[in-house]
Amino acid sequence: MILPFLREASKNLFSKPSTEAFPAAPAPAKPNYRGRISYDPEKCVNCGMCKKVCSPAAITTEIEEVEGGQKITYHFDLTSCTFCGTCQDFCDEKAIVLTDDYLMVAENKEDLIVSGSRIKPVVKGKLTCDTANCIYCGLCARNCPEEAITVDRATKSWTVDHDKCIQCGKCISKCPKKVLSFAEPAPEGVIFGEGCVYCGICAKKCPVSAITVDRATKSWTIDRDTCIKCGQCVKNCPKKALSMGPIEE
Amino acid sequence: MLKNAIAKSMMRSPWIYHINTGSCNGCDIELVAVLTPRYDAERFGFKLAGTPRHADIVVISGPVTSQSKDRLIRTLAQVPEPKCVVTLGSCPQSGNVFKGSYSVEAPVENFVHVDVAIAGCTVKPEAVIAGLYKAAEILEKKREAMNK
Amino acid sequence: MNFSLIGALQILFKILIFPGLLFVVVIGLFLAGIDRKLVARMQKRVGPPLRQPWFDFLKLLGKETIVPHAANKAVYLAAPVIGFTGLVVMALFIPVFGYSTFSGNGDLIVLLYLLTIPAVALIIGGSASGSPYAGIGISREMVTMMSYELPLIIILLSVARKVGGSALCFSLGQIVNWQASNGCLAFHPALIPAMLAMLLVIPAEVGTQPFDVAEAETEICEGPLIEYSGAPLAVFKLNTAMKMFIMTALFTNLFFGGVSTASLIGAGIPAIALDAVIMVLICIVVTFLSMSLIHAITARFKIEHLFKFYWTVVAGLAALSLVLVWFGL
Amino acid sequence: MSYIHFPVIAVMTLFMGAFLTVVLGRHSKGVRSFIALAASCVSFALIAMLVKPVMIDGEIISYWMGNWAPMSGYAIGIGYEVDQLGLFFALLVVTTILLSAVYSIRYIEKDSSQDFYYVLFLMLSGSVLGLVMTGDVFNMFIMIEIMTFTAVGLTAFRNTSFGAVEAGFKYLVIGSIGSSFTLFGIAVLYGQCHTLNMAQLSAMLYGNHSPATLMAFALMFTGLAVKSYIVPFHTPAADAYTTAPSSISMVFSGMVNKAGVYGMIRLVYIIFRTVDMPSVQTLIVLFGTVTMFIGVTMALAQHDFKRLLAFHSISQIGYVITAAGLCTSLGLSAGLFHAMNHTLFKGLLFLCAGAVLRSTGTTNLDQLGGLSKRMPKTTLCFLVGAFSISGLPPFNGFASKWLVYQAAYEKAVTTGNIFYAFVTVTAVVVSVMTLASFIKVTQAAFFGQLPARLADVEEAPGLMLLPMYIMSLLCVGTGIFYDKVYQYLLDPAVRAAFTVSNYIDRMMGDGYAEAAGVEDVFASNPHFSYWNPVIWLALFVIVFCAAYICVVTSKGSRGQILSDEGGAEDGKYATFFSGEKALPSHVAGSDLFWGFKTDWKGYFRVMEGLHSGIVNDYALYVVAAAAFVVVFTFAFLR
Repeated sequence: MILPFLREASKNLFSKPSTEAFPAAPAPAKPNYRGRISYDPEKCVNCGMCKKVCSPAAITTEIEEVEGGQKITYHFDLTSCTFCGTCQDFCDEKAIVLTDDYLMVAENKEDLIVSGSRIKPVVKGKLTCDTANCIYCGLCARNCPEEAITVDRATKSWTVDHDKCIQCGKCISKCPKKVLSFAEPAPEGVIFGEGCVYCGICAKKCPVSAITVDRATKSWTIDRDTCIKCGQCVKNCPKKALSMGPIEE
Repeated sequence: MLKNAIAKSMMRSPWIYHINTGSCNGCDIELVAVLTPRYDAERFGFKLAGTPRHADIVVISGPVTSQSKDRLIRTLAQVPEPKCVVTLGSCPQSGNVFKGSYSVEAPVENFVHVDVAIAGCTVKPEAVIAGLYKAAEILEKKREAMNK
Repeated sequence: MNFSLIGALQILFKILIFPGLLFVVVIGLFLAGIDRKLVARMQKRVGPPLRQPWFDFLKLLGKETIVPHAANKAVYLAAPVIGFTGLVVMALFIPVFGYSTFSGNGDLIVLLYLLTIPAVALIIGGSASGSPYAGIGISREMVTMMSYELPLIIILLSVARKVGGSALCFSLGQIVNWQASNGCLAFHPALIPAMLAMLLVIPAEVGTQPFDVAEAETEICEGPLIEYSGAPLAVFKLNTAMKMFIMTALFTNLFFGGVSTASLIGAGIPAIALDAVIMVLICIVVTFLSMSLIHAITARFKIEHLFKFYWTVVAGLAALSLVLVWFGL
Repeated sequence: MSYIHFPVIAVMTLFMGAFLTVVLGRHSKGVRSFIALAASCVSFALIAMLVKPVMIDGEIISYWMGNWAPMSGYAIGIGYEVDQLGLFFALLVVTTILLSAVYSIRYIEKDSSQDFYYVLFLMLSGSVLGLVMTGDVFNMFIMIEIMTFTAVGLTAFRNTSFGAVEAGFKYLVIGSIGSSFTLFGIAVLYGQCHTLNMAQLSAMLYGNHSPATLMAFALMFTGLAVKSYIVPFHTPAADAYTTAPSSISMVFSGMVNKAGVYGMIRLVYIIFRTVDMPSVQTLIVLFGTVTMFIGVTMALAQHDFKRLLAFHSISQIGYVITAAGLCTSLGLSAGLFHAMNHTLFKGLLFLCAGAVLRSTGTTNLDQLGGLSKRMPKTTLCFLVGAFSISGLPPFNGFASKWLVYQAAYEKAVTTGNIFYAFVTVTAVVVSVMTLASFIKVTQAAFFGQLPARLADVEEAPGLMLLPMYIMSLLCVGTGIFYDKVYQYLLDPAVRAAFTVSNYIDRMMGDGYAEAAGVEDVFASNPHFSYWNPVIWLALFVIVFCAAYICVVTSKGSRGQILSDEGGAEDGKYATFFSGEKALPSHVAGSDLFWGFKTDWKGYFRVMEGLHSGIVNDYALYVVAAAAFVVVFTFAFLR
């Protein structure tokens, strides 16, 4: 046929148009759509991984000293975001979620910045290093989201910028010789209390997998060195058997 | 009365001129998708114009490379008032992943006034429709301001 | 001519309201809206509302008019108005079946030449804008014009021969009257090729896809219209819409001229009104067949293919009709 | 003083002017211009005074040189006979002369040897004027000879350019061949009839053709066709019109080739009265149709302003010949009307080309552009001329072309000959192509962008603009009041062509025609009822004013009109170049109509081969066409 679309056109003329009714009717996004970022500051442990993995540097933080701790604000600039979802993937705490809200339209650029802040109480001491056992591998420095640690292998020096340090504990968890610690005050940690049913939720929720639960032998162990004292296990314990407090070595 | 009719029509027939300032083509095809049967922006009178002289809404996509900056400014100057500028996606607003490149002049707001920003990488056609609709409303307001 | 007040008012009414300016503008924009809606529907879209051409027109009126540095201001601004005027005047020459403004008017050759006025206005205006894109555009517009003029004149001559026999008959009024008594020309087999050719000439004359090479917005940025903005552009867009009506009305008169209701209900204002309605209905059908349908199912021609198409296929159809009519079929 | 002396005085004034220029005007520019202007004014006034007695009162002036009246039925002396047809052409001639003389004053002021220019110019004028008013075939030949040789001189007037000399040479060769054919034809005729008087020849030859007179007809027909530059004799015209000064190009297209057309009409309508034969009609219409088609297609391919106009001259003469060859009163009116309009609009266009040449120094369309900003008055005149020749209503070209179509199609339907239907179609298509090539000039020379080289070009001086304005007004005026033109100029001329007996009787004495058995053909009145340009124009003006006020000038609800007076190169008022900085980029003449040229590539290649520029080839075409005419005459004329 010379005019291949003649039939198509005449058929369409008498059939319903395939146009979607949007904006009259809502048009939900497809599953796994990565849209507007939602940030839950309550879940955030301020580890800063999101900031580190963000390729267009869309995530910025703002730290403000307030009474009783630090006010840490995270800004997610949607006008800069590529919606790759890496921050979501890297957020152990699931504080960052890319929702299916795609209607990111604004007259003001400020309307397209998602922010959230929490006040983080100062609970830890300053970061110290047991230089006697340190091998100056530099893993701590490499993992520090704020680049507060400087390690020089040649001169065997280990320094920390306490102003930059956000006390996330990444360095401690990464240290192979376990020589890093928040020196003072007395270390705080998860206390195993009464009523445990060994369900294992705490182990699953633990972002650093410090908790091991064996139901068969009814054993609950925690690797204090790994634990970042984030409190996820305490929050999620169905029996309220866990609590935070000072621990004895 | 004619003035009101004209102001009303401003919103009902916005013609779009699209400038690609070094975009990866993602936002561009989404803008074209808006005109396909599935989204059919012509319902609201949107139409792609071939020249800036016919345009009401200028849609900018891409991170504004150094080469395209002058051309963007020149083209925008040639659009008759009242006009609206809409940015498509993250690139024009910030440079997105190209931010910091020697050849990217990223935030387009540094040299042109942006009326509506549509975020997304890439934008979804629905978002484009919503954004353009908003721009059309701004057009009507601008025209009403001209009436006074 | 009687210069009494009533007579003058009547003439003014004819020029400004029916079948002159207002009628043509309203029906033209209405047909343009129908065309856009139909194309959208054939492409499985919802399409713009029927009032969309009105919105476009009013919006363009409200925009700034920029006269570029390279343009010749006087010609640039006058060109669209000249085209518009030519079309309005032409509308007065096309009868609504039996009813026409200037009785007995409507010489086919005059119409053929009046039809070139809007196109020439577009060309001169584009040329005066000083843009090189417009230069390419006017070149294409002119080639398009050369393309369709050949079939158009053959069509007109075939009709004239059929109606006039061995006497010269270029009067549109006479053609309509002949059809009223002998049946519509569309049902005379010899003229069916001419009718098909005419259906193909209309879109080129109006400049709709796929024959809009002159204004190809994706290649040469709207061609002659490139520098136009605001009110002059609005007038050009209006011209296109009016041309739609004028061409379809010409078609209706040439091939369906005999369906006037004057013989059924007696001449008078009701008959004229009814005729106008019937005419508009036929115009809608013709718009659908010649513009919307072809627009929806084809892609834009290249200019050299367009020329070849018109001078071979369309002119061939028309010439076939002329030969058939000539030898008495 | 009786007006019967006027024709001779008008001719002699011009020849005397030429003589006086040599004697008195060698050293003074003022005297030269004054003589030329005075001579052309006097001849214009004399001819204009003949309008009342000849055109309106219907008188035919006959004048015997030295009072050598016919003796015993044989005309021996040289007779002048001014009938309405002759006067119609004489009016065209004197108008052209007068306007050209005015234009020349400033136009050639920078040229050397202006005295020769005026001598040749006045002799050319006098010869053409004599040609259209003479009643003697041999006198006609003499005038043709003077015309040819002065035209050759004027063609090569600007002999500093190689092209001018070459064009002059071609003109000389082809013109001489044409003159020889004419002379040969006249010789044969004289041998057969023993007279050279047109009226007497007409009476003797009426319905009384022998092989010798047919031979004479064929030769004279060819000779006069060469003078009217129809295809295939058009080749020297293209070169001559291009290289001659524009004031002379105007004279060439305005009256020199009209002289050829006049000769052909006189030949077929009066002297031989062969035009009643369908075969002669076919021959002439065939020549005319081919001429208009080849002329216009060649014009489309040109990129020199004047050369393009030259080919249009050829094409428009095709219209005239076609219409005149139809042998209907409508057809002849159309032909004469178009001849007149052609004189007006083509003269106007040549004058515009001259103004452009004078201001910019070139007529190459690829080097011009944007002149409308610097030369607005010339542009206005050019647009009037361009719209006239393209036949846009309400200019005069439309009225005459409309008559041509009507005449051709009337012929088609009344004779049932489909050939004439295709002639009509060709005529319309040629008209559109004419429009196309003038759009090309408009875009290439007057609109578009102004090259930096032409940034300070000046408008033509007032004395050059004056004739252009007059011609523009005439173009519009004759287009709108064409019924008046018909009534006072065309109708008498057409009647004169059809009533042969009047012509004979006035010259040879009453009753001569009847005795020779000459019958007049009934010439019906052409009817044009549908097209009333006055109403149309009134409408146009009303609606235009209303729309213009609404759209362009009214303030208020509409957006403002902003235009750039300062002339900034960049920014809001710059031309849109897809965002680039506006560059001087002009779509010139040879860039246009690409699709058309591609489709016609083969045709243009053939045409290019045929227009080889070698004068031997051109002479061959003339001889071949003459052979064709002779064979055609003997095969089909009966």
